[in-house]
Amino acid sequence: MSNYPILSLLIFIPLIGALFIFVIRGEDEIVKRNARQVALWTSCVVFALSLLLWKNFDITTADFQFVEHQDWMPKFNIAYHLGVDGISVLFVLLTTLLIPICILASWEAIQERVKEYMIAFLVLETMMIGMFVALDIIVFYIFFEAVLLPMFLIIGVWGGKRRVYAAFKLFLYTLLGSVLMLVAILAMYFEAGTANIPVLLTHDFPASMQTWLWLAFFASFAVKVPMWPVHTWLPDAHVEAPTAGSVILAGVLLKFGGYGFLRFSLPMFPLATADFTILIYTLSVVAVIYTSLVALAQEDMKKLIAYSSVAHMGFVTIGTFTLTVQGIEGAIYQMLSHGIVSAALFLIVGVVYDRIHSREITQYGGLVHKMPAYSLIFMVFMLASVGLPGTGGFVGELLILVGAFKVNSILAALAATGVILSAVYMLYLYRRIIFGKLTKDHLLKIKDLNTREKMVFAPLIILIFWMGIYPSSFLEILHVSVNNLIDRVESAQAASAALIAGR
Amino acid sequence: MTEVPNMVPALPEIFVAGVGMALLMLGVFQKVSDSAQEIRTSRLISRLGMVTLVLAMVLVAAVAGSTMVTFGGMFISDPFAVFFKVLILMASTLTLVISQDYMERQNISRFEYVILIIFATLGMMLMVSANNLLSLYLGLEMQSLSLYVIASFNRDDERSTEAGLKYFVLGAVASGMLLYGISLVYGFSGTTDFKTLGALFADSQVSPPSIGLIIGIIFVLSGLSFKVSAVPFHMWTPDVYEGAPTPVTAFFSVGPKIAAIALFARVMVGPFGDLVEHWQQIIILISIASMLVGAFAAINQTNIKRMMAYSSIGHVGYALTGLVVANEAGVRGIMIYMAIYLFMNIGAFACILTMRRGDRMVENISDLSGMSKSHPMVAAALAIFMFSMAGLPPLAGFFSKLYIFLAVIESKFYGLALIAVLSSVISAFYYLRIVKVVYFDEQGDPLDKPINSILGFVIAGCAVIIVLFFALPNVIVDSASIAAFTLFER
Amino acid sequence: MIIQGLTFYMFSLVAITSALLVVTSRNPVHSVLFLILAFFNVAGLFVLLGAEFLAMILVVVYVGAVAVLFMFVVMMLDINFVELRQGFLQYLPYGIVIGLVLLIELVIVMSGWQLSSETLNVIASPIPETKTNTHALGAIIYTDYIYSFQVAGFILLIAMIGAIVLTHRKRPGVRKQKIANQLARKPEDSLKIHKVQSGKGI
Amino acid sequence: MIATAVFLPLLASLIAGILAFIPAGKDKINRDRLDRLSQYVTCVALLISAAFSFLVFDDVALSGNVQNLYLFNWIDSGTLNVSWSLKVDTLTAVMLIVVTVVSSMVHIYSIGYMNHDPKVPRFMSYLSLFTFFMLMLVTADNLVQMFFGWEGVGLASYLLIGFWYDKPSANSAAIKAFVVNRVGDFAFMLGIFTVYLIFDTVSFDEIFAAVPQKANDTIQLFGGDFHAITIACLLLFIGAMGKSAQLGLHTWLPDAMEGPTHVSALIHSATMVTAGVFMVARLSPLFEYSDIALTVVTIIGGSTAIFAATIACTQNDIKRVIAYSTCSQLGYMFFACGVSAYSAGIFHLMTHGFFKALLFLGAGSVIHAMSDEQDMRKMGGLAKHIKVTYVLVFIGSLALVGIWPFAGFYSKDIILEAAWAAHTNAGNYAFWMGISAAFLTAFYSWRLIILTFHGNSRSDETVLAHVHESPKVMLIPLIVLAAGAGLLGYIGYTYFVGQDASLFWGNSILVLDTHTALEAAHHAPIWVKYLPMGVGFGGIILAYVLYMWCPRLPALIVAKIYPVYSFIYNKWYFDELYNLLFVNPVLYLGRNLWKTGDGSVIDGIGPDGISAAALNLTKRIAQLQTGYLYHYAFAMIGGIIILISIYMLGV
Amino acid sequence: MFEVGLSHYLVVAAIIFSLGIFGIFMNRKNVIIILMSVELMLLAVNINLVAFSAEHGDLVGQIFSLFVLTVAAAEASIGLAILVVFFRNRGSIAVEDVNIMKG
Repeated sequence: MSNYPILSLLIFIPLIGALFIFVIRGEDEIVKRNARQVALWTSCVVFALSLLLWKNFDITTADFQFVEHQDWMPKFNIAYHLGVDGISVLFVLLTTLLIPICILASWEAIQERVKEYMIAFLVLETMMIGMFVALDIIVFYIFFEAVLLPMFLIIGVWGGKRRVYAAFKLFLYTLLGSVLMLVAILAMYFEAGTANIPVLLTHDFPASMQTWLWLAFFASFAVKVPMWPVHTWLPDAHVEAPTAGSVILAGVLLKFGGYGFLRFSLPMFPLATADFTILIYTLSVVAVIYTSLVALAQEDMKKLIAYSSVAHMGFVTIGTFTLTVQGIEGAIYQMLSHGIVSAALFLIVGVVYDRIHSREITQYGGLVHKMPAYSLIFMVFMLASVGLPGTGGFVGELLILVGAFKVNSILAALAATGVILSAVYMLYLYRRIIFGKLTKDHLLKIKDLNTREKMVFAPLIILIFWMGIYPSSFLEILHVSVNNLIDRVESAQAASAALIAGR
Repeated sequence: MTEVPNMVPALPEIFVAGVGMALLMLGVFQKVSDSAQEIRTSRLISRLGMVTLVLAMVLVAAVAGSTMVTFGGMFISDPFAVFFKVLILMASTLTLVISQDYMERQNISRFEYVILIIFATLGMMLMVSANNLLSLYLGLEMQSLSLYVIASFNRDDERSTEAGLKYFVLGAVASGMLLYGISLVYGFSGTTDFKTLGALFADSQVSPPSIGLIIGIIFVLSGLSFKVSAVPFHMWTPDVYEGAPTPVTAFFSVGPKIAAIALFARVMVGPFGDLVEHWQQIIILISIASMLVGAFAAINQTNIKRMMAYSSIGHVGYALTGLVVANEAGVRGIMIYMAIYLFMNIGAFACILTMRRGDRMVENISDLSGMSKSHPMVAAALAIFMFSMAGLPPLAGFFSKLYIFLAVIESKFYGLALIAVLSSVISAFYYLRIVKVVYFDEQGDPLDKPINSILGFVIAGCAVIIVLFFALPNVIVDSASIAAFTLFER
Repeated sequence: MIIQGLTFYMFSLVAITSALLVVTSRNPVHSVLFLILAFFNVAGLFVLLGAEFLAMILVVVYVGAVAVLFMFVVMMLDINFVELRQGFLQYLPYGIVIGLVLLIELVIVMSGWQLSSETLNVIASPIPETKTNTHALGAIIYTDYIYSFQVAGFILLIAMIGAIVLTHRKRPGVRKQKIANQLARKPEDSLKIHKVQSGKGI
Repeated sequence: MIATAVFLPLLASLIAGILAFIPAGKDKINRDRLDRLSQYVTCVALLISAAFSFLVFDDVALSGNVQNLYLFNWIDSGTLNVSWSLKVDTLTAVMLIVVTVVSSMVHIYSIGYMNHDPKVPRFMSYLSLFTFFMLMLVTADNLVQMFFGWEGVGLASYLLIGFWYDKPSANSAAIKAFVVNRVGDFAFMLGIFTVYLIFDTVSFDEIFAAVPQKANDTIQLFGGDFHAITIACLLLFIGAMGKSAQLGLHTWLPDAMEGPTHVSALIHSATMVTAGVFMVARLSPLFEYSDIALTVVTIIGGSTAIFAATIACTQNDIKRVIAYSTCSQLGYMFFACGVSAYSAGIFHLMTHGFFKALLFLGAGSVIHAMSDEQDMRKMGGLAKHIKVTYVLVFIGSLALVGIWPFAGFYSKDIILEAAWAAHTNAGNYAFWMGISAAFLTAFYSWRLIILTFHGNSRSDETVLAHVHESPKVMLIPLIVLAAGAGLLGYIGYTYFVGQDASLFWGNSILVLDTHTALEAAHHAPIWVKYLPMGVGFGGIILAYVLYMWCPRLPALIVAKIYPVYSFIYNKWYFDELYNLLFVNPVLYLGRNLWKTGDGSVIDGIGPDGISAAALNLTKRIAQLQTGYLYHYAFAMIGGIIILISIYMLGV
Repeated sequence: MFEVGLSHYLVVAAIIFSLGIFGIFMNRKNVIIILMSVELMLLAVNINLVAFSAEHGDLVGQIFSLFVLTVAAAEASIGLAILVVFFRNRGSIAVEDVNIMKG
């Protein structure tokens, strides 16, 4: 493996970019232009670097790769420790991909405080990448929670009418979850005597402790995912956030929860995981059905997509806790594809929002007459969201449901109803916005996508078909790590069962 | 004749005392026939005062390193004291730095202010070096009396004098209680010396201490709680913070608090360290109550100084959780906490000091609206301070809480830790509210520009420290570790 | 012994009663006077305990200075005290309950006082048998307790500065005697010699 | 060759799709050129594809060279290995022919039919895309890939039904089609999972190889123990029901008539709706091992046949009549499969594909002629205006009714005979239902012909003035299809169900030796053989009586049996029932869960409730701060007293 | 009964201390009374200290008491000074008037 500190570069290049933007001075217009350019190029460089990560990734080992280790707080045995394995590497790529897209999507939509906006996004990128690559649990927590800062500002400063409510709800909700996790992290730290994640992954925590730790982590991740019934921050946050904010929120932030379950809850607390699986299943199934129904009743496009995100993430949690290869790989895959699909859907909403400044579904109708390209792209992602075979959405859903079916057929059947409902609400949405006669006056002059917007969507479209038709290029990365994870959980559970049996 | 006591450990204090008196003389003999001269005098004294305090810091550093006891056991200089003295001197220096401009604008720029700050600082230094209940009491009173005066320093202002009056009356009650406690401790143990007391209770497991002694400790503890403004002895805090001149409030929120916390820690883990199971419950109660009151009461405040008062109550609650565990890790947590708290608070108050409109100071939270447009840098710094106080990584405020929680959880006080983190969520709400007003709200009447450059410098400095703490945490952590270690050395 | 007992009870009874009257009397002037009375009686208790010097200080410093200071302020501020009495009775029961609880707790603690044996070993400055109280205090206060003594001095200095800072006002229009000016005054400054011609007037 | 046949339509679709996005400017000629180009590209591609299909058919079905073309890996996770590969055996080859031929005819037809439509390239793109997905479906070598095609055709049908997106009814119909299909797909997916759970693979060949060993396995699913293969078959069959519009999941099909007529010809007669039958036939090795599943298939098929036929008798929309007829005919195919006469089912599938496409396209011609009028009550007397169409529709109807020597005679009769010959209760039920349905089929077919082409015109003058015969480009496909409808039965009989059947089908269809219905069908008594045609003639005569000779009679009968009539006319109230059971509750629930569940309960108790409580608490705590010194002192003293008391009482 | 021990003094001190506290929070009249109550508290402390000193035979108590007296005097002067400036601003020293700031 290369000796470059590639992960550190990924983390710090955006920060350097942010610093550059910070020192930009001069006339308003020039500042704006330079800030945008710097942000875009910085994030593109990061993306290019992250491709190196992909290229050099060794799919034959479950060990952490590109590891960096630097003493940080030696007194506490807390270190700046980074690395990726099959589970996390793709999330890094997802992040680095979405940030340039977000910046491009905000090119014209954001006209106020452009400098601060770009800084916020670059800082956000740093935090998100850091979270996925951290191998020290304290470092992980720092990145995990620090994400809230830029996100809070992005929603609050550049958001819609009820942005304050939404920003606070997002912030306090997620903070509440994560501080409980902090307590658990510290308890683990003292129990295991280290903050090193690879070591923690193999540490056997006492069964009773696992229960509490699991619950604390659950509090944090469930809010992030978000699982029913702690999902209500999401629609509000999505609706009020600027387009790019929603993209990141849906595209990456929600994955924190799923990633957290995979990285921590499952391997570190296998016994508690076994105990709580049924809880997760119940909540997830409720989430899938409940939020799908709720999505159906929405009048605001972003809210609808937000609720659909909850439903889709419900699949992810189901898949994660099936503890089958298909379930977990499906969950990761679903997160990746959802990251792209939901990001694209929010961008799609953003396109018309930029033109009409309304997200009310009733304000639209018949857009296909004026915006054929837009309609096509919307169609593609709508279908991907519905999980049509051939798109990325299908592969994840299929794998999750296969995994779930192996474990519990009723669960799979109930979850699969979400497949029907998602078709209903997405098609219904599409019909109300795109189809029909173009009768509304304010829509008569609406313009189709411009080149910049097409550039934004192009990579996403390519990716979503790629993921649907040749998923192996992503799945192969997962295999070894996922198998390793399952082995770990199963051996721990078996050992405990043997212990009980032997008693 | 008894020999002359060793003065070396107390050199910084002696220096400060001497220079303080010299400056007093210098000030008195300046010609002050009109206000311009008065301002000139106060500027001179203020600058000299800053120099004095910085030199004192150098002296403190010079005597650092070992544990020395002098003046018949009354005075101790150990790394613990040194650590806190540095913080206190920084707090005082920064206070003087940010005061001058404000005092001149308010027409209360008088050199006595500087003198009183210096003497208050001296009192605080004595407090952290106290090694006897008597020196404890005298240091405390020296500090308090100065503070009573500077609280009502704006003597023509109703609110300032009311603040002074409230602070004084309640402070007097508190020192009465403290004294009563001291008298009980003395009566039931026969000594006031910390070392002797510590030795006396070393085998408290064998012979349980008499109830009168514990009641005495509770009285002492209450008196100290007043000084750190812990619930239920906090009631003065919001009113005094609101009424006192803003730089004074800034000083109140850091200097005396740091000194009192230091004293608190020294008294509780030093002489009474072995009685921990007797007072632990009480500290737990106090710290929980402080955290909760600090979190809840601040939410609805409209005056930013008042909000900061409640915030400081909350912070004290967190710091005291470190005392609950009464071990090295806990004390280290407290020390780091207070160090970071110093910069957050001074920075925040420096931001508040920039709030002028039409050449009048404003202090309502709503007045901050639109600050992000008129003063983008100050706004950014204020947001940083607020996020940091809310305890969000990667800002320093997170680490301060982290070290405390590390200690608390290491000792398995999970319930306490839970309450602490939950109240931090609640308190995050009002910190965020400031950020919200600054960044999200529509701009009202713009605040005056430009801000005082010295103020800007302080703000920037504090912000940089807060933001970059994560890069070099070991500077503070290591010295705190050493200091905490020596405190437990018997 | 009995006399000692009787004196104790007399002093303490009067002290307690006057303390009660300090807090309850209508007129602040009366309060001050009762305070003085309480001080006197406590001084008596001090004498009983063998702390003659402190008894003297109490009378001289407290009665002579502090209480008189109080009296000054009371008279100076000249407040109308009659109408401020409202609401007192309303809170009285709570106050009495709280006061009584505290009192009971303290009394329980105090009456159960015992000196543990090891405590005796830690006496820092034993009362010498041979010297008078004042002499004994004087012997250690400038030596062992020099530190405290100096600090106490600073406290008094601060009190002085504080009091002056707060209350001292420059009053325009108030003529002050400036001795230096008086001394430096020369005849030329104030005297002007006119040659008055007779018969013309000035 | 196979790959070309399958992927050429996709390529054509993409090209047409790109053409749709080339800005033509204001110039109408430009636009026309692009339209033509897209039509030629797709038609040529389809014709090539069809030609290749014949080659493949020759190679595979006639020469017995079963092919399996591995393309590349698709999904690979644990033991779930799914690849993209094309499997062609006889069954597939037959389907390839049906699909590509009908599809290319429809493509050509649409050159004329869609002449005036502004979105031609888009339409052609959709059509080709549909064909591609259909080909993927039939060439799938595993269940997941089949599902890909399965959902893909659903998508394409959604697009095509909703092609006229200005019409709200078209949009609704499109959504309905997609969603109802999804309900079926839901079960299909569960079926796939069950199969995977049983066999640990989804590849057809591996499954079929493993079936005998697992024939008696049980599996625990949905909280109970089931015969593994039965439950898998039933789930898969529900999927088939959805796609093939069988009783219960049929409601989308009539509504789907909102799309362009030839779309219906393609999707709703010849190809997509038959996917279910194809699937059952393809999975015959699985279904054979589950008698229960076969019985269910039989009963559902028989019921659908009669159910749809009754409704067809009462409908007035020309396309809906044909749509219900399709539904009914699909029932025949299913009960054919149900009695293990898969080959008969496929045979009927093929013949039906041709004559039903013919009927649809004929109806399209009629509608085209009538300026988009679809209601038969406003037609009449068209025979003299559009003679060719009339003749072709007549041929199609004869084939549908099963009059010798048209294709339907061969295929339908063998199905009914097989049903009779099965000698099971279900078989008998299906037989009698089939006979009744045959009678009704004849009745409604002739009702359609009479109402449309005979009698006096009931349309208004302006429409009548425009009535014209369709252009050649529309008629040629009709003629080709008519040829198929006329001849295929005779040609195919021996291969599909006759002496050469076993050789012809090879391994592509499995029938256990114990299931002898098809064999026995050839030896059915004479009345069984002639009964279908007999009732067919009966139905025709009845239609003549009611609509030609005594036109007042229908109204009288309707009045007499009004409740029954309205029940049937309203499609047995299925839509209303579903609205009541599913649609309305879902909408109601959605709204209430949102407003009440999320808004009042979760937020009310959760974040909003907590924050309100916190604010309340805040106010109270702030109220404690009265500003009065004595209260502050009281708090301090109270505090210390409490601390002391705690200690004293606690110790 | 007439055997006067340490406890007696302590009880007297406790009573005076309680009276002082009672006076502080029951006072509605004026702030001066509160200051006097504080003096009462300190007086009680002094009694305690002196009594303990006598009991222990240790001068520390008396020294302490001495400093307490000193500080108390300083405190009184500061307190009265503050009171005076307050009175100048407000024209009243009624305890109930000391409440501009609250909440």
